[in-house]
Amino acid sequence: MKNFDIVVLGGGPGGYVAAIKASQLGAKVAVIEMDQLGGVCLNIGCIPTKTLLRTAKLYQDLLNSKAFGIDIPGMEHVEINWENLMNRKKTVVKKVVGGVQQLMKYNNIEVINGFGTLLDPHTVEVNGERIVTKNLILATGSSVKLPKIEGIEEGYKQGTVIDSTGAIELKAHPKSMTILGGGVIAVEFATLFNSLGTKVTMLQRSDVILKNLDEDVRNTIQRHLINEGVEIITNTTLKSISGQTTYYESEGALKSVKSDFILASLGRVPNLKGIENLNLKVGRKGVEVDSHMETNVKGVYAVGDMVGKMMLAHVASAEGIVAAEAIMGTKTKIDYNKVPACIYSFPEVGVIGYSEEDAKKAGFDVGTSVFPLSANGKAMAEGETTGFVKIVHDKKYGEVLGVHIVASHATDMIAEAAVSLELEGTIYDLAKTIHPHPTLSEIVMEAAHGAVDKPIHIVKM
Amino acid sequence: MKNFDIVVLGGGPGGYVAAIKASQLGAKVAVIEMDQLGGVCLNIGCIPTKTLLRTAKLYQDLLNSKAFGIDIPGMEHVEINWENLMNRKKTVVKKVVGGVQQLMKYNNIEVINGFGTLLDPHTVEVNGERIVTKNLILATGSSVKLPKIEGIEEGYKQGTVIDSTGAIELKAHPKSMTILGGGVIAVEFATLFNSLGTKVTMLQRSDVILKNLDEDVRNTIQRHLINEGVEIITNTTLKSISGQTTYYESEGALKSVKSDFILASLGRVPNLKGIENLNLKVGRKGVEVDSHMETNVKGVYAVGDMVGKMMLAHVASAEGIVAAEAIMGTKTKIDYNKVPACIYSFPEVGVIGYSEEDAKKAGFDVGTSVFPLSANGKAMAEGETTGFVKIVHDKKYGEVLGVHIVASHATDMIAEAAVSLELEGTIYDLAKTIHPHPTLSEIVMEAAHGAVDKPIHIVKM
Amino acid sequence: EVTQNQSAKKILATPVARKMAKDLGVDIQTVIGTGPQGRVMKADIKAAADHLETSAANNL
Ligand SMILES: Cc1cc2nc3c(=O)[nH]c(=O)nc-3n(C[C@H](O)[C@H](O)[C@H](O)COP(=O)(O)OP(=O)(O)OC[C@H]3O[C@@H](n4cnc5c(N)ncnc54)[C@H](O)[C@@H]3O)c2cc1C
Ligand SMILES: Cc1cc2nc3c(=O)[nH]c(=O)nc-3n(C[C@H](O)[C@H](O)[C@H](O)COP(=O)(O)OP(=O)(O)OC[C@H]3O[C@@H](n4cnc5c(N)ncnc54)[C@H](O)[C@@H]3O)c2cc1C
Repeated sequence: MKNFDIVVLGGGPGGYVAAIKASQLGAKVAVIEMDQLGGVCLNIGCIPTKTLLRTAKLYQDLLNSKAFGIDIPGMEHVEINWENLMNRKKTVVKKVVGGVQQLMKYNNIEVINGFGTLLDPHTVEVNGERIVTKNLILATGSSVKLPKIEGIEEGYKQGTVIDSTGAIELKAHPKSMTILGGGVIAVEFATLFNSLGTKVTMLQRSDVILKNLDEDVRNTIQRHLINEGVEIITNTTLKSISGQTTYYESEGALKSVKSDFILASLGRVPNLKGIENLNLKVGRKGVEVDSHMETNVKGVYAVGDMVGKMMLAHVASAEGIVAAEAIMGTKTKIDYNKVPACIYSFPEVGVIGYSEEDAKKAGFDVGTSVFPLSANGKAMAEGETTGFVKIVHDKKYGEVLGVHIVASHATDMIAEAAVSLELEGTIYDLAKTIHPHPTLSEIVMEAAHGAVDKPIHIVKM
Repeated sequence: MKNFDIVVLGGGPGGYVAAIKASQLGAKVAVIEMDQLGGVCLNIGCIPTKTLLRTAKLYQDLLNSKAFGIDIPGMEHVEINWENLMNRKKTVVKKVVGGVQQLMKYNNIEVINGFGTLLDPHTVEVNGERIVTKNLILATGSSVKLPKIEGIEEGYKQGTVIDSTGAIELKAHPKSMTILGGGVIAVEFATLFNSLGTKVTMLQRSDVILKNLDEDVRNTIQRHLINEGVEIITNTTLKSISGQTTYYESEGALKSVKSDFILASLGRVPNLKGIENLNLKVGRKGVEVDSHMETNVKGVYAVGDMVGKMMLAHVASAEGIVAAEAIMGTKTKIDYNKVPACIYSFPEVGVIGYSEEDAKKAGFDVGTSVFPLSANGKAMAEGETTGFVKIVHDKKYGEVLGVHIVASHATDMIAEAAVSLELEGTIYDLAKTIHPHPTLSEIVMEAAHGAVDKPIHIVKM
Repeated sequence: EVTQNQSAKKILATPVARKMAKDLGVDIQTVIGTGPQGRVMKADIKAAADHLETSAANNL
């Protein structure tokens, strides 16, 4: 019978990173994965979507290239080669997944392919064999939740209703798409397909998209998507789906929208199969854990989407490290107010920490400062001036509580804010930090100047 | 007679920012500018070059678009529309310069157009009029230095020899260009013209380009430029120029290279005209100042390229703020080890702080950690995997001493390092900072993990 | 009186921790940091200030 210090159930960014860290710290580790290493993120999430978005951005820039001094004579014949696009996506995914396989080998981690069932906190059954372990790290991830709407199951079977996995594996360039939902993933798919020339309609239950984000951010992105041609219908109630048609109620009337595909992007649920015997405490979001990721069962840790604190790959990985360190004797923890989150829309969004609303609710003496990208020289040179940065700070000591960036490189820019929050930096420090010219990141310094006193490069406040 | 608290001589990024800050602090300020507000940076430096580079990058991506799943049928007919490109550049420059004009108005700063001559530390003559001021901020900038090479003056008059200003104002798409020099500006122009399809040859005196940068950085950029088709000839001695031909000595033999244009990029000298009467102390690099930018003459401050500490726009602006604050009663200063510098090559370069060599020379117990972009998921998704981050740290406390990034977004990514250095962050802090996935900035976290112990996503070290 | 070797000690502390220490009258040199590499964080100053308060109360 095989024997390990730690068995990790699930090989996504939560599980495989936990396994590497544990192995680096000296543990004998196995990972059980029923599908592909890399989990949702590398196979059907972060990586393939960003690969497709790269092409969408290039295509958008290319259609606009005359403004940049490039002449493409046969512009009307420029088109997406769907097969090449899908092949590139496959190649990239294969490469990153291959990378994880190598990492497992390099770190002497045994990878067992199969569905793992927990018999007790120390025994896993996989492919009919029993494996014994001192500790467990569960990282089973999450799956798409299809809402209960009349006709949705049927549509899903027929292939007109798709989820995010279906959306990245379409056989051909879709002409039109209805997106149910208005969260981060919905916005990324709206960006992707709209930029590729698909007619996109978003149906949203509440009156705004991205409702968990800072108001200024969600308004900017919503306005921008609409300007770019996405139809966003808010305050709707989904009624039924029939073939390619979605029926919904809006302003008291029954309406409908027809499109090649209906993309359901209405949330995800934790994967809890195979771990039933452990009798773990499960809350509204997922498996409950303490600040070191330990569940109510001693020696059993859970990380990532199945815990559901923030359904993000870097959270899963960070939690995986915390769990591995806890088992190996170092107690660390995550401050979830210091975790960045991104949207790969055009322009991108990068946020971290408190929104203005939340900071007020939390009782801080809140100050805010906004600086627009339209006053930034690099943004003008790039021809991408939609966006801004908003810094939320505590007036008492000037501590930076939250940073919200909308800009073409926001997903890389937010790292500056992450370091600032990690080191409990103040607006004075951000203002004093010399930022290179000309860069988009100068807007952070300007907003910090504005928080302290006045920005340099602004005409009216 | 006009009377001011502060007269600023020169309206570049050093001067105009000093003027805004001084005015914000309550001073009555005038700026004297003989040419255009914005100086070199906005009119013929940072902004126009980055505008042209934006097109060059798009053109390069576009030529490579098949790999990204985009078919351009008439690819062989795709071409740069030089006139549109130049017009876009003009429009962008006009906009940013217009922005500075507005800023002057909004901040009640009087702009006087003309060449200013200092009669004494309190009297400036401009357009035949005398202006009186309590304090002076000199920000006259720098100009191109043409080296003494036989035939270069003649070539310059004829237009075959050009400087950076000539290079951004060419009438047509050049077929070939010889670049004399291997500094930052030379590398940016090599990137620009090579990407646009011009045959570029760089003649370099020493055995490397970018000789002030960390060794790993300059080697990567040099190798990459060569791979992209730039011919780099090192260890040369320039002999003479005749028409379109440059004669040089290399390996003991006289050789020559012929091209449409010869771009001289061999350094800049401080502008010291008009200030002769002040008898300022001038050193090897420019006007000498103390840490608050005050010259040897009380009440006379100097900032920017004319001081020559680091010939960068953001340094000029930061120095301008220091000078304005000093005059208005707050003594601040700049730590030049915490100033980022960028190269807008493809991939970009962003560096800050000590190089490995310099840190060792300075006596630190130096540790380094490198993480390659080729192991980063976002870089793979983008198809831009050339690059790395190198963190130089002091082993004693783990303090981050220098960060050197080569990556497509390095110029925005270096802000993270700037904040980290400003806050005296350690490798432990950088490793603990959760970076969003998938982003290029994750390489910083990985390298920090590597400095502390081991990176997660690396197979061999 | 501040002793020489104490003030020479290099303290890793966050900007907010420094401000808060000054504000609450906590001697940052005496605080053990719980941040990375022993960096003094604002929570450490808060704890130290609370401790000062309780010990002051106990002395009454
Ligand atoms: C379209 C899309 C785009 C996304 N984009 C981003 C993004 O840009 N950035 C970001 O941070 N996040 C993104 N996410 C979210 C991200 O993918 C998840 O947060 C992340 O994958 C969670 O990691 P995990 O390890 O917890 O779970 P998962 O990645 O779901 O991995 C769980 C693994 O466990 C395996 N497993 C489950 N049960 C068992 C069992 N009993 N036995 C064996 N194996 C089992 C599964 O096969 C799976 O491989 C995206 C998600 C989607 C759907
Ligand atoms: C091609 C090129 C690209 C560059 N790219 C970058 C970059 O990307 N990033 C970066 O940080 N730096 C860059 N630089 C450097 C940057 O432009 C300079 O560091 C910056 O402009 C210096 O600012 P300054 O205010 O000191 O001087 P300047 O910008 O040179 O301004 C001085 C001003 O003073 C005026 N003046 C001079 N004497 C008098 C007088 N007696 N009376 C009245 N007016 C006077 C001049 O007309 C001028 O407008 C680049 C430079 C070049 C040449």
